[in-house]
Amino acid sequence: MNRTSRRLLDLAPFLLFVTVLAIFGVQSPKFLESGNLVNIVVQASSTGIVAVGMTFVLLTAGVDLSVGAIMFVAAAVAGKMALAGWPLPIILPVMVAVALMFSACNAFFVTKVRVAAFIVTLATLFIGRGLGLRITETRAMNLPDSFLELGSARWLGVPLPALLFGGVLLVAHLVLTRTPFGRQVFAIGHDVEMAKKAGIRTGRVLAAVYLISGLCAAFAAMVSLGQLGAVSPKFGEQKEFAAIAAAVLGGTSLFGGRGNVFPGTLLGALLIQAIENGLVVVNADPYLYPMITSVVIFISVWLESLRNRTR
Amino acid sequence: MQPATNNQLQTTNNELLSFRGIEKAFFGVKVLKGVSFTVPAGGMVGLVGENGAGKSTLMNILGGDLQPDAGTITLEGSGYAPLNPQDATRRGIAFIHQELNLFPNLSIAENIFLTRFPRAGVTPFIQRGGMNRRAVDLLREVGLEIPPDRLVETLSAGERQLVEIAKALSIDARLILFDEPTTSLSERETDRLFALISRMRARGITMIYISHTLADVFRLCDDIVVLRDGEVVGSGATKTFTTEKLVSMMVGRTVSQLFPERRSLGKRGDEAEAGFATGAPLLEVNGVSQPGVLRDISFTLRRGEVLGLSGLMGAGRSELARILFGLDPRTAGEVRLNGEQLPRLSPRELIERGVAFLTENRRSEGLCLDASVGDNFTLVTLPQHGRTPLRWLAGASLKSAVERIRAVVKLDAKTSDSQPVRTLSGGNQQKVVLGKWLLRQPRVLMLDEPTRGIDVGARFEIYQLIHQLADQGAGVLVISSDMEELMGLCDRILVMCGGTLVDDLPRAQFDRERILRAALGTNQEAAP
Amino acid sequence: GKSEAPPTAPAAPGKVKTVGVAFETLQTEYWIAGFEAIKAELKKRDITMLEAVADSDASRQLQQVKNFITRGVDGIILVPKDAKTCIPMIRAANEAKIPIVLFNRPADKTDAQFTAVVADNPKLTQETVTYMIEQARKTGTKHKAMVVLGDLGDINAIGRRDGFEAAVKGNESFIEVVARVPSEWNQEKAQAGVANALQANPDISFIFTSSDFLLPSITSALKASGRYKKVGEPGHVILGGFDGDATAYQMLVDGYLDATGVQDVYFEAQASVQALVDRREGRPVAELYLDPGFVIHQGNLKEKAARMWGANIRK
Amino acid sequence: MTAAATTNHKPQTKNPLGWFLSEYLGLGLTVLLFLALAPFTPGLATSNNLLNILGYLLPLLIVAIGMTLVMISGGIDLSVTSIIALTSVVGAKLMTGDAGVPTIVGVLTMLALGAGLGALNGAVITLLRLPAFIVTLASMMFLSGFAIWLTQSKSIYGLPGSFLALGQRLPISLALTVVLALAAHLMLRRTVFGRWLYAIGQNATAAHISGVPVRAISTAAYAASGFCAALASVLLTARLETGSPVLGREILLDIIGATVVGGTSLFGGKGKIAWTFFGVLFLTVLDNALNLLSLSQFSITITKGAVILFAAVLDAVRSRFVVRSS
Ligand SMILES: Nc1ncnc2c1ncn2[C@@H]1O[C@H](COP(=O)(O)OP(=O)(O)OP(=O)(O)O)[C@@H](O)[C@H]1O
Ligand SMILES: Nc1ncnc2c1ncn2[C@@H]1O[C@H](COP(=O)(O)OP(=O)(O)OP(=O)(O)O)[C@@H](O)[C@H]1O
Ligand SMILES: [Mg+2]
Ligand SMILES: [Mg+2]
Repeated sequence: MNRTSRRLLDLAPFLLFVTVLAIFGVQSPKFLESGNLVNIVVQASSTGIVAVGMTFVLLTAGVDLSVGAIMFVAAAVAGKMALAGWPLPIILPVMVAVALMFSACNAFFVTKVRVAAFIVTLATLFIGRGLGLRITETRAMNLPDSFLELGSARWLGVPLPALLFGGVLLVAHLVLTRTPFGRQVFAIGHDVEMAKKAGIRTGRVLAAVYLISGLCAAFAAMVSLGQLGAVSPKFGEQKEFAAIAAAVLGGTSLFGGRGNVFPGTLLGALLIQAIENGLVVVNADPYLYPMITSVVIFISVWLESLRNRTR
Repeated sequence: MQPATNNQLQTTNNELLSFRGIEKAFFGVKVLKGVSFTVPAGGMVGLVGENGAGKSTLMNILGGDLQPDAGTITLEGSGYAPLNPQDATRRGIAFIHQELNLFPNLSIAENIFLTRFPRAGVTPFIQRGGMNRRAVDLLREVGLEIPPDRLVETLSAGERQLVEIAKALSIDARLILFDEPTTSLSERETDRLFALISRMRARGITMIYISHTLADVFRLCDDIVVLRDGEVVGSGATKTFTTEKLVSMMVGRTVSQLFPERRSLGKRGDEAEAGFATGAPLLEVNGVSQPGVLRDISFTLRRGEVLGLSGLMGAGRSELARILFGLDPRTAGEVRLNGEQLPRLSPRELIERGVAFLTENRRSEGLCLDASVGDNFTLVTLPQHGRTPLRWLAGASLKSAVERIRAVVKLDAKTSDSQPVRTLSGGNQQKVVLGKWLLRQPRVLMLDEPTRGIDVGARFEIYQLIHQLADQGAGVLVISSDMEELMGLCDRILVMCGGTLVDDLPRAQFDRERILRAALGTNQEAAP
Repeated sequence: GKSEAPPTAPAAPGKVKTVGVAFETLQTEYWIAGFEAIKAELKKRDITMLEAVADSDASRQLQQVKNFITRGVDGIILVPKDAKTCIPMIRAANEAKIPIVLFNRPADKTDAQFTAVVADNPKLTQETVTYMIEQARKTGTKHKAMVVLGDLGDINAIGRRDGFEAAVKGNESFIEVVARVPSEWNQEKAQAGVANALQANPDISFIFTSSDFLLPSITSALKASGRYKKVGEPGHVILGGFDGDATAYQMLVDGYLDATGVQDVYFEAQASVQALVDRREGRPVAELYLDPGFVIHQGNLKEKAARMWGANIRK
Repeated sequence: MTAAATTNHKPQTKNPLGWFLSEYLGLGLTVLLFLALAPFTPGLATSNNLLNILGYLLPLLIVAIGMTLVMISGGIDLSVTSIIALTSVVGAKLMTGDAGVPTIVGVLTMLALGAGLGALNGAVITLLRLPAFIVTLASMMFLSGFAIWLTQSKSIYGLPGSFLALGQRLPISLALTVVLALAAHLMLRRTVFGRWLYAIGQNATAAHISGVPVRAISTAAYAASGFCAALASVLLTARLETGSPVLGREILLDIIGATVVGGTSLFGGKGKIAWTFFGVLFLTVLDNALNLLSLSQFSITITKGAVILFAAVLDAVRSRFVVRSS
């Protein structure tokens, strides 16, 4: 393999992303307008933020199926409070608290009782969904405009959701690559028993990882609320799936110990959103959406694996 | 320093550590049965015993990985009952595990400082530069000139062992536990390690040293403790032991020699009887190359030959064997088996043609750790027990194969066939991998560090087995870092250096000095 | 199959004491409203109600219907997942001689016996969209239109899509459909899709959503692009929906929504229970009760609001 | 011979806690759940209800068996529900309308299609060395979209009676399931293929070096999973008398959940058909009982979560007990 193709492969995920943009751009010049590109980022924010938290969990060879349910409960509580007239500065911290309570429960059962993460979070998924339905009384809630304003607010011209996404991404990237905790997450993902032998306090690290995932779910719920201005009984449904997909698409291994949030998870989340966006912009046949999306996903992982293999 | 409370075993009165009646059982099987001995401050104690005698278990208790069922440990006069490895580190105990405890997905420096990362000031961030600089110093001390930000997964087994040692050095330890630290080190690295050990002794660091290389134990240790079947069967100053005495204490019988007699190839008179043309080429390697790893390797392995492959760490011996077995790619060269050119190298096809390869990484490449002893033994030969068309397994023949092979490799009698291999002692795990390949009755056997962690008693039998295979017409390629082993076992030794073959010596010309010189390469003055 | 009827199933006509109500999902307000209406209707008549929700899983729903039969209910009200998978359920009820009513969704032609109380999705949608088109015609300009589709695997969503297409057909000269956004019945997807379509076609001035529960997604996208205007204001986007939920009612009252197709849940609930009682008591029962439904719009809001379920649930 | 195998590593089950400590805890919990709820739950313990549970359970179990094989090999198959949907509509299209092929041809086509799609998944995963999760996720999206596009959202009715019998005559579906489960069980326990599958899941590198045809065997596991999905599709399609492009769409998490709750590891190398059976049985009985109790939906959901958690905690306690009591 010569140098140039080597370098091309190195850039593969990025190039694919650009290719997708270019193809849609040719189909409809509106696709490449800055407004639309910003749209893509904003729309990817909610899933992207959950996916960042999920990446932490996946890196430890765990999984968190409860993120969507946590989002739902947090949003349901927020909705109730908003309708009762509470101000945002109180509601937002409460959402975080609710999410952390749930993820603390996940953390407890995973680290102390040592139940498999899949089962624990599956159970909290059910519990959370049920609780959310109970809180909302299975009704849709339309929230006051303060949420929508938050969702479309801009700071220095950058929409708040994108800003939050960027912030979460930056912090997560620094934590994973630059702090002791981050490196220990990778060690645990390779082998918990070994990590214990090496003197890592595995319980604490694991617990922290689930709390981070819950925290991200709370942020994602805020972003979604800001976008929708409403809570329906389907709020956050299947989010866990979208988040795992974005993380894995970004090269994070389900078996732990391998992956990154930047650029991996970011590109994973953006790619899926860019396709969905582009399909709407070019007014594609609705029946083709899943097929086109899946083919692009497939090409993306394939390129990624080619790149890794020639390493 | 605490006043000595007790000096039952040792004559010195400044003991650092003492074990009293330590007991440990796994699944109802007693592994340690009341172990008591004392380690003097600043001393070096050799701990020897057969595979499965309980050496690692005892060290795991000391290192906080396991808790004893009964008994106490005293460290510097006060009670010491570590609940986890952190407790041990806090008390200044460093532990170099037999099974290397490194994370391949992290860099060398990160592995070294995993629980004590240097921070950049008050920030939560790792101070990368400082960490890497310290790592370079530590690596230099163990003799490893590798950038500290390289991922551990790119290191060979020997290099990893040195990283593990550097890691132990990084904590200012008062007591260092070495559990078979030299199994993947070649002569030069071993010498470096020993030099390091004596420097540390000079600084007053106490050490416990576990090894199956008795010569090293004699050379390094002041005192020796012999464990057999979980009990201390002998202890005392090193000078009170001889090799014979030590071995017979360990294995409970006398073993007169370390290597079996080898009738050299040329001298054999019963070729016709053996049913094969002695010396006919079996495996011919011609011009095998892979950039950066191997350059133009050519040699021939003949029937009935035991061929040794010597060289320093990183010389490319393991790479060569891996390429021959189809595990790594090659850019050039051809390989012939029995005169027939092999178009494609793949483990499956090679195994079908009677080739076997024992890799140097038993845990990651040799064993299914959570599978049972029986399943691991029979993994390679499984198809032979599967009756067509459904490949229905014959339980009885499987069982008898396992019975047979566990006797052949002398597997620890305490272990059962349904036990997961993860719970076996290191040496016994190695016996399982070896047995797995021996069951196949291969015609070409490639062994990378075959006796890693195997005790002297069993070693002898394994050498005998290798000779027996060769006598039946097989060709054996042995890679070993233990030059004694190569010289005792082989008919011919090839020496590698920097990815090329640099020397080829028949048995008659075996010479330590010459091999070592060849392995170091011609630009000898550059070497330290 | 087995011919033995469950022991508790009475062979002769009698009174209705217990009714099993099996819903496919309770995740939109429309279904909750229907559910509550049935509950109220049964309570009024002193009938015990057993409930089951299938979470969109047809196989689970079959199991739930069989559960009801096991429990010996006197009648079953079923919201089937789709027109076909419910047929074995109807058969099972027939075999046990328990009357069954399909609520809001019809079954395909079959030899099995049931009563259906349904609104005509395509027809009501077509009427709603036709009203919207009339409004568009009044403006005298050409309109670019967007339709928000439901789940392509959901029969109701397809019915509404077909109704929309049928209404647009023939009016292509001034209604051009430039965006068909699949929402998979997901608010977030709908919001993103609508925002994207508005980005690509800022001149869209006609939006129909296959269900009112997606209205918040549309309004938030409209608000973000500053196009959320009342009827009559310049730049108003003609907006229509289907179901008649509380959000739609509020938007009608506030003057943002042009029209929505309302299914008359009270009628449907009452007719369903009545059908069960009649059949049990030996009176003749029709095979099909059509909920006429109605289009509620700015012109008839006052007169029709009382029968709009969405106007009544926020109390 | 040495004194081999004189000690038994497995925990003795003679002590009074033996039952609690055995791997049959899952089955025990199900029975316990059933007995505990029976007095309060009208109709739970009737033969009709049991038959009803069975009818619902069989297709789930069939898919879960395929999933177990894939998970033992260290993979995962998210595409099963889409394979169910696609084979359902393809089979229904073939057997109805003008084409109207005989039932046997239709069923065999469905099974072949399922196995083929599974094999394709497996081939892509092993040959291109891609993560199973993302490959099967992509094929889930693609196949489901394809099935819906193929039918333009319309389900297909009017299947021949001989086909419907497959799903509606309980003895037939029961026999099919039992045969499949036994075959899978024996295959795992008693054949070279089964041993290889475990070995691949435990350590694919070691297996490859030991001459196990890793690619072929993993691919076969995915093919088996596709086949099982297709067989489940036959039962479901016949049971519901409909070829539906969204058939089974909601059951993916139930399938994986039941398999994992049963004790099969997501990381490979560990799992048994019997465990999967317990897992499916547990979740199905729980679901059925909660339904019969006629609780409100949120109570059902919450209770379901709580019971799963409780069972998992018991299991965790059990495995620690096993270690300690030895
Ligand atoms: N976790 C465990 N579970 C069950 N048995 C164990 C476990 N760990 C060790 N054993 C058993 O304890 C015995 C002693 O093992 P240990 O590792 O201490 O031996 P060793 O003296 O270090 O041998 P070697 O020289 O081969 O390393 C062996 O029989 C081994 O099978
Ligand atoms: N995956 C890899 N990526 C980069 N370098 C590697 C990789 N694997 C091995 N190496 C390097 O290749 C060189 C040759 O390694 P090899 O294992 O063949 O040496 P060896 O002669 O067998 O030595 P040893 O006795 O340590 O096993 C080493 O320097 C090693 O660091
Ligand atoms: Mg040991
Ligand atoms: Mg080597």
